[in-house]
Amino acid sequence: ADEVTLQLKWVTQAQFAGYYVALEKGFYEEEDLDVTIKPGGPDIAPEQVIAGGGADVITTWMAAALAARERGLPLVNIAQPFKSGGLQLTCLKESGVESPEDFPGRTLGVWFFGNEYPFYAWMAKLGVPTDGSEDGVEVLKQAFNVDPLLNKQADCISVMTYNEYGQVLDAGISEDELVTFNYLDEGVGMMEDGLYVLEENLEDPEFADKMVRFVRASMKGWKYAEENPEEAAEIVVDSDETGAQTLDHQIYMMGEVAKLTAGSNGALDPADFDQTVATLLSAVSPDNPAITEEPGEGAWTHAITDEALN
Amino acid sequence: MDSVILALVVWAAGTFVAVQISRSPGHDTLPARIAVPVVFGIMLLVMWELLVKGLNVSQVILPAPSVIAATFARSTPTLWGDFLQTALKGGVSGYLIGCSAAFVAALAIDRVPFLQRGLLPIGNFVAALPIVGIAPILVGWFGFDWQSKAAVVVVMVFFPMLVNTVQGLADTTAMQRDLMKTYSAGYWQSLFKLRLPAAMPFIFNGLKISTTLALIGAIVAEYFGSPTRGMGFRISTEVGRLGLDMVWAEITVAAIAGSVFYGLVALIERGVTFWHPSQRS
Amino acid sequence: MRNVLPVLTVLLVIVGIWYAAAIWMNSAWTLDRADGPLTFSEIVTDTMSQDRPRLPAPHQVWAEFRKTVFDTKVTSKRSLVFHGWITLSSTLAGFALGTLTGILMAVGIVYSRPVSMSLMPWAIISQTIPIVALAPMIIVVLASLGVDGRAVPKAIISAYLCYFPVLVGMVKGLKSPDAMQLDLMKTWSATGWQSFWRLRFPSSVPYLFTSLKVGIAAALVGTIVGELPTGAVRGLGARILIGDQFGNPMMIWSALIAAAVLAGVLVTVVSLMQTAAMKRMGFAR
Amino acid sequence: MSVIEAKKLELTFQTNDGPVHALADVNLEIAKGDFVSFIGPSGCGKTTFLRCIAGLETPTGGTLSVNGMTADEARRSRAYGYVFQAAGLYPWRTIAGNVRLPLEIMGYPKAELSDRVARVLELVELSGFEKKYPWQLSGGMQQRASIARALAFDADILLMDEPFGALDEIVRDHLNEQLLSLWARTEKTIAFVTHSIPEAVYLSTKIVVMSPRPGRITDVIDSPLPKDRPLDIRDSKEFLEIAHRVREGLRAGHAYDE
Amino acid sequence: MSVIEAKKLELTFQTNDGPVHALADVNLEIAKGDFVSFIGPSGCGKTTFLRCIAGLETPTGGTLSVNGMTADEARRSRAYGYVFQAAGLYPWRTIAGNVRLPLEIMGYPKAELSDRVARVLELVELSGFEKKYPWQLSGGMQQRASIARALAFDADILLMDEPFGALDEIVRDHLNEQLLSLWARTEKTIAFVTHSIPEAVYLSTKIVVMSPRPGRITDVIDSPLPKDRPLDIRDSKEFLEIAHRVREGLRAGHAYDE
Ligand SMILES: Nc1ncnc2c1ncn2[C@@H]1O[C@H](COP(=O)(O)OP(=O)(O)OP(=O)(O)O)[C@@H](O)[C@H]1O
Ligand SMILES: Nc1ncnc2c1ncn2[C@@H]1O[C@H](COP(=O)(O)OP(=O)(O)OP(=O)(O)O)[C@@H](O)[C@H]1O
Ligand SMILES: Cc1ncc(C[n+]2csc(CCO)c2C)c(N)n1
Ligand SMILES: [Mg+2]
Ligand SMILES: [Mg+2]
Repeated sequence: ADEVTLQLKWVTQAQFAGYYVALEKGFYEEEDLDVTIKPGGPDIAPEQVIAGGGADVITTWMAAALAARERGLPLVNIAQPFKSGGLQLTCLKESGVESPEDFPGRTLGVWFFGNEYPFYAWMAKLGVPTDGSEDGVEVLKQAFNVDPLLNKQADCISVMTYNEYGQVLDAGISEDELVTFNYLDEGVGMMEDGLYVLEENLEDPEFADKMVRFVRASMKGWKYAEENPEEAAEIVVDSDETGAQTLDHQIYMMGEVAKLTAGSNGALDPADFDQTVATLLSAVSPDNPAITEEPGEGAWTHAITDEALN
Repeated sequence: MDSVILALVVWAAGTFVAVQISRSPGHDTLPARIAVPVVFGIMLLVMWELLVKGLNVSQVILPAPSVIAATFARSTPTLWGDFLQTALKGGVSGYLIGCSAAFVAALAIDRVPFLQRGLLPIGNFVAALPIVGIAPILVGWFGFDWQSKAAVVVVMVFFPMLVNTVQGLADTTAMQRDLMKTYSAGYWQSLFKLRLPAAMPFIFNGLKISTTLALIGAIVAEYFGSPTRGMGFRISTEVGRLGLDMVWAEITVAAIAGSVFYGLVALIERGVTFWHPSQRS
Repeated sequence: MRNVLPVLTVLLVIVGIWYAAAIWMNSAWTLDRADGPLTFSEIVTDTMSQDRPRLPAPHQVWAEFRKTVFDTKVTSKRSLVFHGWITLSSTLAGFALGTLTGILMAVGIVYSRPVSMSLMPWAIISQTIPIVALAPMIIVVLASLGVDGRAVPKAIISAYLCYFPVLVGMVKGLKSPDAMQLDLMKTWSATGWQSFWRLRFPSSVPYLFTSLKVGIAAALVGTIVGELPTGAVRGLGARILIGDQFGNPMMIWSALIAAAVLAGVLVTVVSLMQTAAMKRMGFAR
Repeated sequence: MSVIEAKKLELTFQTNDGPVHALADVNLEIAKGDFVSFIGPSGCGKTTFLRCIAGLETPTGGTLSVNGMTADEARRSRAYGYVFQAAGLYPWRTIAGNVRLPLEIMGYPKAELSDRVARVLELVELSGFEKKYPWQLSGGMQQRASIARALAFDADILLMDEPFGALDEIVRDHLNEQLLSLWARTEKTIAFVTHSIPEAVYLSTKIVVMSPRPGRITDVIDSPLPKDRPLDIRDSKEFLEIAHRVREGLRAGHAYDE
Repeated sequence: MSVIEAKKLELTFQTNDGPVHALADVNLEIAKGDFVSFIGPSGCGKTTFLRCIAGLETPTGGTLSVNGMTADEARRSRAYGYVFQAAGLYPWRTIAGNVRLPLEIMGYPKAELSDRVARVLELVELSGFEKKYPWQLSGGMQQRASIARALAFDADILLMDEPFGALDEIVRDHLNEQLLSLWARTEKTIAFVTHSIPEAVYLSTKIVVMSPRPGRITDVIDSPLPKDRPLDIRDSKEFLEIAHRVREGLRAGHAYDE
């Protein structure tokens, strides 16, 4: 069997259910692949891992991948299982935020580590300064949990529909106590989890062939997970070596993730790519530029999906 | 390959120079004591530069020193701001609070042997608590700004400082204590005239250990939430953006700040404990 | 043994303060969520049993600790013993590596002036570099060198924190023989090897053990730190991270308690070894 | 008037090897103004007895009164100056600082301090070394500084444990003379431990010979020598006679002469 | 045949206060089998001179030859036994272990070790204490153990720096006798530092009187006493004459007698 190593962007959870399902269900094996899934974590930049040769293929957000590309690491999108994005900014109603116009003077929690580009693009689009000045917003580097909102240390925090948003609800705050902004709805949505490889590797036909089989099996996994969310969640919980994940939460997550993967057969829609690029370029934020110029043709390819999905 | 050979040559040359200086008659002078590590450091940097360039190591894995230096020069305002936020506001304030609290606690404990026997063993456990576990909790309690970083630093430096101070206060010889007894000296008299001076080498040991802990603590705490400035914030953010040159520029700041901080305390130590055999070479 | 009573007393006081702090810190949430005014006892009851307390009460942590330590099979990944073992094995590997490095460097520093002059300042500088910044790079570099898996990088990170106290202690220890003891060796025209094994090493033993105690605690901290960027997969560090990400404070606290217990056990083991060695060497009085 | 009075004094150290009888059935009376030397083989309890007098050690039997009080009360009333067997200077204080230390603790008026320090340093011939630190002095000079420290304040009772052990004969003779004249001048009561027979005989009004296992007093010799003692008194017949008696007493405490 | 020969020997320590002339223009010849005592006020360079002979200190001027070699070569050929001013036993070794240490280092055959150790411990009357650790012994016993350690191996030259300083007169006398008989038996060359005039005179064939600032030799006295010396030789006229001469020489090195 051919060996493939996949580096995830974050810890083992239903966000990556498709891959775990494909592994557990033997879809990879059917394609004669021996796949190793490396969970991520704080401090793990998948882009850096693939550059160091620690992985053959990674999942990451498109903005981060394009940023890496502009910094000289030629990443290529070979598949896009997530059709839409789950990134949101959620605010406590009692803080008085009702629309983006209310942001100035507020404290907003933001994820960094390559996840901050959508936020800065949005603020640039709104024309709200982020340097903590009078009419701007106060930005907090938010860690991994939703405590800042519960503790009222921030007026709004970043959440994923499939994870932190559920945690906020679980903590006992009802939906009508919240005001939530979806980045897609605000017109600054960007492509989230896609599969990326190094450009030079793709030139090797053998590697390309491996990727074809990998994407085919992965998408099979994703579709299986969408149809069997409870089983998928169970597989994820079983695959989690920390033993800390709860089935309930993973089932919730799987349900929400399924909404994001639903529209994708795995092939990147060039329009989505262009839209992400356009958003990034339309709102180049001076201190946080993801990209400053068109990434060019090489940033994505249908070569793999075309073959995998025919 | 050439650059690997060149690196080896640099290594040989650097070693030779360092050995020559340290064997020279003036090896005990201050310039020599500075020159040797500097030569050693420069040698490492040159080898690093050569190897990274020669072996085509990706800049997103390990940038060359020249690139780091350029970034450092270009970003001094940012670096300075981060330094103020983390090292001065978080680190130094936490250091001062933590060390003085530990000092006062040591004096209190010292009067009550029961407390000493109960608290010190527990101190060993607490000292082994990983900051990565404590930091998120303290950020939750004290907020995102430097106060929570200072709190992490306080927790980190408290026990090393406490243990050293308590140990130091006990480090008098029987004869020195007997002398105080024959004078029928009171508690405070023997504290100020005997036990505190005798404890100084230990206290400074604690203070020195705490300098590096303070800086590291303040930086790590920023991983668990921070404003958009600070050395830890910059490092964690830039790793995610593959800005490894900036990461190393911050590491350089940390190394310089840490060494200066340590050196400063060591300098004060030299002045205060000039009488101790370890300070008389 | 005579320490038992004081230690228990101090523990009791800590638990008392802990309870008080839990009430104080968790009451904000209680009051925030309340529909009407609450009596004090209602507040106390609520603060003792929140799902996401700011500070979990000791019995909540204990319940989680008991569940994951005693009521779960140790081979299960839900067992804290299992994760403690993962952390322990990396700690021991890192400790061995760090101790060895520390001792070798100390020998170099004591025996060679060039080594001492060039290495010592850099050893200090190495400790001013935040390990969390280096950790991801260590992993990536190791991976690109073909070293895969989590054990080696974790051990290296752990050794990075552990070697320094050992180095400092051993330098002190190897330099502890006084001038007369060294001169005596000289009058016998002992070789470097002989005076190392018969003088410098034995006199460094008390220092060695003292620094080993610090070193093993540092190695444990290093391992847990190393468990975050190595993919937070197993071990106490991973539990802390996941507990944090999924808002489960009891999980964080019980992992912290487990780390403290582990540290206590390790330090005690080194202490026992120290007592035995000192007795054998006649240092005991 | 008796300043120090020990009756059936006993001190047993409990060690892991079993009890060590450091002092057993020690009876001694020291009058005001006496100069008492203690002599005896190593380990016979000389230091222990001095420490009992100073209230640094608690006897396990018998009674000990100092100035009519218990030893501990006497210690609290600052009745003693103690010179330890080793110099024991505080390394972080200069020589002058070390000598000043007891004065500071006992609250002597500020104005007096430097005068007193200068005077006693003069006495032990250390003028000019005020600003040096202990480790900058030879062993003998350190010992002299520690003597100066005990003389700086006005204690009625001076306890000296082999103060001149580390000094050569000439310096020793000189300091012996100085000590005698100080004693004559101030009427202090002095208890003095030494290993040197001539020194004991030369200095004392009373010589206490001790013997070990258990530590006890085997002989108390009242010296017939006059108070005024030039150095060459050491060649006198009386002197040699006393010395001989001391030597015999000492020898009895050793194994190999029987 | 001269074993040790110093010509215009000079040693200056460089300190931050400026140079200290520990030895200046020292000329001395020691023949094989000599027993040479060094006496002089504290700080006159006795220890320093012994250390030069042992190759532990490098003279800054003049020449020094030992057995026809440099001091350092002699040290390498293991010509010396050195007894330091303080006992300096290794605390992690028993008394027997301490005495055995130099034998191990010099590679004496295993079979011989325990015999030799037993013999020298017997000599200094420490039989029965083989298994004790240094801190379980009194100061005097430790000093004797350190003497035994220097005697355990066959060094031609024995350098002893105030070996009996911490002992009382009786033990001292006894060890003096023992040392003399050992010396007579083995024909070792012995260099011996002491503060005691009678000891120097009693033991030596040659007495070297030194004086400080700069450290130099002021007198070298060849003793007319016979090799066989009972303890009461100390009352003989010759003895007292030499003692007087030494005392005068010593006094000249001190300030307060002029
Ligand atoms: N703290 C102690 N614990 C146990 N034994 C002790 C202690 N102090 C002294 N001894 C023992 O008591 C005895 C008397 O000791 P002391 O120090 O009084 O002797 P000394 O006459 O002063 O001897 P030296 O001339 O060597 O100073 C010795 O046998 C000694 O071992
Ligand atoms: N390492 C050193 N550095 C500087 N000065 C030194 C050193 N060792 C000795 N001296 C000085 O050299 C002089 C001679 O010292 P030495 O130890 O030889 O005296 P000594 O005759 O043995 O005295 P004592 O009778 O006190 O042992 C002294 O003035 C001393 O201060
Ligand atoms: C250091 C770091 N901080 C935050 C995120 C945010 N983030 C992006 S995707 C995702 C999964 C949602 O459950 C999360 C938490 C991250 N990846 N790394
Ligand atoms: Mg004594
Ligand atoms: Mg000397």
